[in-house]
Amino acid sequence: MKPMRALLPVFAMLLAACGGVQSSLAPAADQSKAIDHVWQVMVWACSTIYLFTLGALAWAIWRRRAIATREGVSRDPMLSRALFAWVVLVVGLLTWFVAISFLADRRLHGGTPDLEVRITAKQWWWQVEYLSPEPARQFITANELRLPRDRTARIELRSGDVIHSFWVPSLSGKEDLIPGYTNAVFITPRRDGSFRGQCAEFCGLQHAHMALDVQVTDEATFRSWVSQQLRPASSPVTASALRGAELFNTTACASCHTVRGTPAGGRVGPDLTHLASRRTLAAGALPMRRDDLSKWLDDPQHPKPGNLMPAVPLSPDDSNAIVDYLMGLK
Amino acid sequence: MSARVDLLERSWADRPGFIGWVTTVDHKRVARRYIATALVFFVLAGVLALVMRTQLGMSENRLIGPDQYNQMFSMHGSAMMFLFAVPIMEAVAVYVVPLMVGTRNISFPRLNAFSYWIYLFGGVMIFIAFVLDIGPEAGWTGYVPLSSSDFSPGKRTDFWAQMITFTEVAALCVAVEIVATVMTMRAPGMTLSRIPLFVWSMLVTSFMVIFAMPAVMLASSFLITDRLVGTQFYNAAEGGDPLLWQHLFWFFGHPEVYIIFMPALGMISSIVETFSRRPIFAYTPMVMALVATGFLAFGLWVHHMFATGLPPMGNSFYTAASMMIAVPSGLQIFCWIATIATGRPRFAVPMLFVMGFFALFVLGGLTGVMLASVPLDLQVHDTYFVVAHFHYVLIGGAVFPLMGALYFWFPKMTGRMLGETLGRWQFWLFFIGFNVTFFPMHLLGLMGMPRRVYTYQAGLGWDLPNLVATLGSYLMAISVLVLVFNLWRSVRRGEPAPDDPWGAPDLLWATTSPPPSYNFERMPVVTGRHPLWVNADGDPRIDLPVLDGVRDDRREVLLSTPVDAIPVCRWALPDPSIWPLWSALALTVLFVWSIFDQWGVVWGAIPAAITFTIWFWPKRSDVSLRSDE
Amino acid sequence: MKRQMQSVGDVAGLDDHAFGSGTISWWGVTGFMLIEGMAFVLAIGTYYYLLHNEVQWPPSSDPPPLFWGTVFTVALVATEVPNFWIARMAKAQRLQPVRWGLTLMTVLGVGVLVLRAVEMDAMNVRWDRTAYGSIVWTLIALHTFHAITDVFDSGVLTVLSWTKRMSGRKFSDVSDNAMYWHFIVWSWVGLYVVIYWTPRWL
Amino acid sequence: MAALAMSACERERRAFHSAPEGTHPRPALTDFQPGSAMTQGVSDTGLAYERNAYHINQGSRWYRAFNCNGCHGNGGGSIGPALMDDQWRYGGNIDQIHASIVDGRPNGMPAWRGKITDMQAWQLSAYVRALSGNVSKAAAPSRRDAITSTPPLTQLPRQSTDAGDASAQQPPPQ
Repeated sequence: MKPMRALLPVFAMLLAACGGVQSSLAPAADQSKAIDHVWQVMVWACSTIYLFTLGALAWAIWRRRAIATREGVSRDPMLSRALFAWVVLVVGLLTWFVAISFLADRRLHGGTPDLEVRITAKQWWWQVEYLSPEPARQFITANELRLPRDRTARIELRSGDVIHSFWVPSLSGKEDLIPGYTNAVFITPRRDGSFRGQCAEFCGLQHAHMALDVQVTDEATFRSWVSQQLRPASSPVTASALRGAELFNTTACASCHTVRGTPAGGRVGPDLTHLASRRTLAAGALPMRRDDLSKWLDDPQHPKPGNLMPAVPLSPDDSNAIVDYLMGLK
Repeated sequence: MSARVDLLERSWADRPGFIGWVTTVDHKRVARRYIATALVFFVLAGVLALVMRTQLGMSENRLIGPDQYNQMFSMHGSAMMFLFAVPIMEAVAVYVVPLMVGTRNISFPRLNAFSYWIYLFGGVMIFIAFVLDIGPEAGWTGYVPLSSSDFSPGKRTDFWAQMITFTEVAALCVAVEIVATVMTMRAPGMTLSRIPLFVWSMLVTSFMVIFAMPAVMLASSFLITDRLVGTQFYNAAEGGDPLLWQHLFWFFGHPEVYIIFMPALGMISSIVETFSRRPIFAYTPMVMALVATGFLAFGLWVHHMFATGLPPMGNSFYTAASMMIAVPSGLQIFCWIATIATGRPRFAVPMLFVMGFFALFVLGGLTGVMLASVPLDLQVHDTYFVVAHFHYVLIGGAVFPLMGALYFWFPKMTGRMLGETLGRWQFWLFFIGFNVTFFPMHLLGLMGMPRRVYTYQAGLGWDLPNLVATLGSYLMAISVLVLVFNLWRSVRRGEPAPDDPWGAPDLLWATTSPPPSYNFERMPVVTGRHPLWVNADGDPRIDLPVLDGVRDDRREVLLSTPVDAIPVCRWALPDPSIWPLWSALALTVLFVWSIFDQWGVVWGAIPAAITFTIWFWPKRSDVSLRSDE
Repeated sequence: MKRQMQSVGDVAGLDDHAFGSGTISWWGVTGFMLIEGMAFVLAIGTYYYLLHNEVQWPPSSDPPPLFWGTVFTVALVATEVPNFWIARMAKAQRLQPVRWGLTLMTVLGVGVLVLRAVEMDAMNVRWDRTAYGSIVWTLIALHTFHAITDVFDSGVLTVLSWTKRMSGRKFSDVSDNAMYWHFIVWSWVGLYVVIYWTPRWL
Repeated sequence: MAALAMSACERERRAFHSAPEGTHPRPALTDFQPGSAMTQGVSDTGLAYERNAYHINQGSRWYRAFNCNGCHGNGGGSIGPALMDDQWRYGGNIDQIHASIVDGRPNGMPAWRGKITDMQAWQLSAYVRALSGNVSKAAAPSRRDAITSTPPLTQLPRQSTDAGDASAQQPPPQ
């Protein structure tokens, strides 16, 4: 039983791999399923090749030969034929691998999208724009992506500064966002649930905290979310929230952030119109909770050192007022 | 007899003491310090890796901040690739190739000394910059625009780009030397089909260096001028293109990893041949495999850029090319195993490391085949799966054979045997530590952990594999300490080594351990592929055929034609000189000055021109270069 | 057991210098020509890579002025005549022709570099305005750097030929230097076509 | 050598936390002034920001984020005065520039106090110093990854920064 207990952590790791919210082994869309199929074929074929090679090595080591053959005997007909067979086998396997990758790759780029989303990656957060034929139904949000199940979404990828990489392992492969280029990724989700994506190309100080909260819902929930996002910011009700709104619009906050329906129109930072309806804060660095938001306002450099949001000097009750106002922006 | 030896001793001797140390052009002394310096950089970069692994041991760890972590992983990658891997492989070749081809020194002795100095100054410069908080911060790949002046201000990336200039000048010099040595200085009779496999692997490696390094030379020069005088190469808004950097960098980058891996193939062939006590099976296919790998390495660099949105059809071509390069490697693995199967293998420490190579490199090679497939690469590119892959093929594929070669050639280099039991301890610690560190990273990559993150959040299932990897990295550190202790103890009190402790076939083992400064008293002649095992008609070798007539009163070698190794002429090699060191210093001043001011290139060129001229200027004290009176 | 050595031949008769691919210095010069040639090929590759990024080439300026570029190219190709001659003289190891040849080559080299300075002055783009300007200036600067090093090398050889005793090895060095000058000339002809004629033809 | 090394560390340090909101410097704009409260020369904070490459580069980011180029152009000036020449109505050293940004100036320069944080104001001042070539060449970023708007900052000539209304002596640009 003893070795089994030693292997327990290994099994724990293996199990965790399949169920993770950001795992490419738990595909939830056509694209990631196609890739997962290639992965299964590759992992089993390569494992057999690996065991076969090590087996040959073990046999070679174990097999004792009496006399060593010296110069002039390096040509051994039987071995030469085995060598030729081995090369043919390897070439055959590789051709098979190339074929299945080519087919899977074609499926990744196929599909007719009926939802357009433009994601612009910036240094260390995601600006998400839902596009639509009539401009009135377009809106901007940040760090979250809602997709309807069973509909193909085309995600247009642009970069505002350096090279980032859009990657939601459970839904599809990654695609870089490169300044001067417009790339695209097709996603056709097949299973509801919330998934996590993360920037996969080193992009500077806070590359580690640049996550994206992705939620796949059914059609109705998605449409109600869109209509809620289209509405301008809900006006504050409590006195403290009112004071918070007034403070927000007069101090440094409005210089960087936009809240639709209020005078705040800064375009440097993320759009906060429906901040409270999101599930994470600061591109996945903190959960969207009141005390996390107030800690974030007091010193944004503590959880995400190096990010571009400065610590705006506020008295405690001013800070509370602004937090009340922001928590009201559902 | 002894009169000739005294004469040779005098004409090939270095000056005594420190002056002798800095002016020597003996390929053995320069190679030994080259290897020692590369090992020091290996240990330093390894310490950086330990700190990184400790930071990643737990989620949301605050051991070091993002800025330090970025500098550390950039420094770890750059030091390992540019300051350890390529230089140490070339240094081993600088030591071994002249002895294996049966000549007295490397082709350009002073250029060889210059190459070491410029490499040393480059390495020291970047580590000083790192200590002064000016270390590289955009990874060892330095992708633009993150590494352009807009997103990495200050002089950090400039020092990194200039460090590349230093190391590529050093690597190119050694590559040209090795090509010249193998092409013109082979012992008479060593035709193309009698060249040892290690020499073949170094020849192909040198040609790869010659054709690959200019790509990174251009890419880093474009980056330096972008950051200093505002050229627009990588500025997408002014006609430039960020992908230009990736194309140029990876056109160099992939051949670079084969430049690191191919010498290891040669080392394995030597070790397997010696310890199986039989010639390598299928010599010609093995040479063809080396040459094929050399060519194919230049045709598959786009597999590093599958996720950048290049046209799918092009990507599929590179999938096929990337998978094709697995065929020569597969062939070589087969031939080694066939050699072991049909020989009488003896498992001394070098052979243990080759067994370690088989276990790890085959796994790394197969994950490489997986990465070559475009759809799969889109899932695992820039994740810890790739980190696991390239450590398996770089540490498993190059460092393991290198350590085996260290145990194999250490007696010849120092005249002392390395401790056998310590060697076994070091092997098993390294093998187990390596697997415990890097195998869980395959899982981390599949579970979505991206590369180059200074921390990660709890609850994603990454905590346990990261902790296991961190513990494994400490095990590897202990094993490196055991190696350092073994080296230190053996140099001082190791058991003295006979001329040929392993019974190997190469000319290298026909000299004493360590060889005299002139290597061979009289120029050897080669009649077969295994000079020390059998003579031309197959019965065991008793005596060594040699040639007279090469002058002993000055540094002279025998040149032969490139293909059939027919003697062409005697050739005098230059004497020891201080000027390679001064030239390297002048060039260092030029390079560092040009980091801060572009006019440094112009004004710095004057002292450099002077020192180079004096280096080539024939001086009265030069005995060798005076022609036959 | 100490290996006995059994002499099978004597090479004292061979002389101590040679010409062509049997010598170390030839392989050295060839090695560095391969490196610089590869750098030129990749730089030209970059030129065409940047070209396909633009709608109109050259962007925001007209093609480089032909006059001085052509004058420079013609002059450079003209220097090939004395260059071939001195290579033959060096092989024949004739001291006086080699001395005067080297002096002539150095003077011509300096003259060509002066023409290059004028050509650079006449160039109609700056290196820091667009990527086109950057790559054009890089191609010219790369070639100029190699030309300067070779003219400097010819100068050193000239001084050596007049002051020191010219051994066989020195003649071999002169012929290698001449080979390198061939590389300088014909690599520029390629670059000339790329820089001056691509904008006019594409 | 140690001093060189120290200045190198100084130039490269990534400082994210700003100094606490001290009282703002009241730099002297001309040598004729009431009372003696005006500070002369450059404060330590100013020197720290002016020598740090990270701060200068952040300044170039805020310069466009807060639409300074709306009035000052890319440094050549349009509605607002040019920042790359040697004409400084309210002084060209970093403290004077910082005071101009935070307190505003007549004829249209808004007071940014409270609208941007003090650290951002210092970073903007450091960038303006870089536009007039008055920062060390090693610290100035050469070009931005955008349409070229100024010559490379590493190649700009160093302008003199003595204060005083020199614009009165010259006819307004046509």
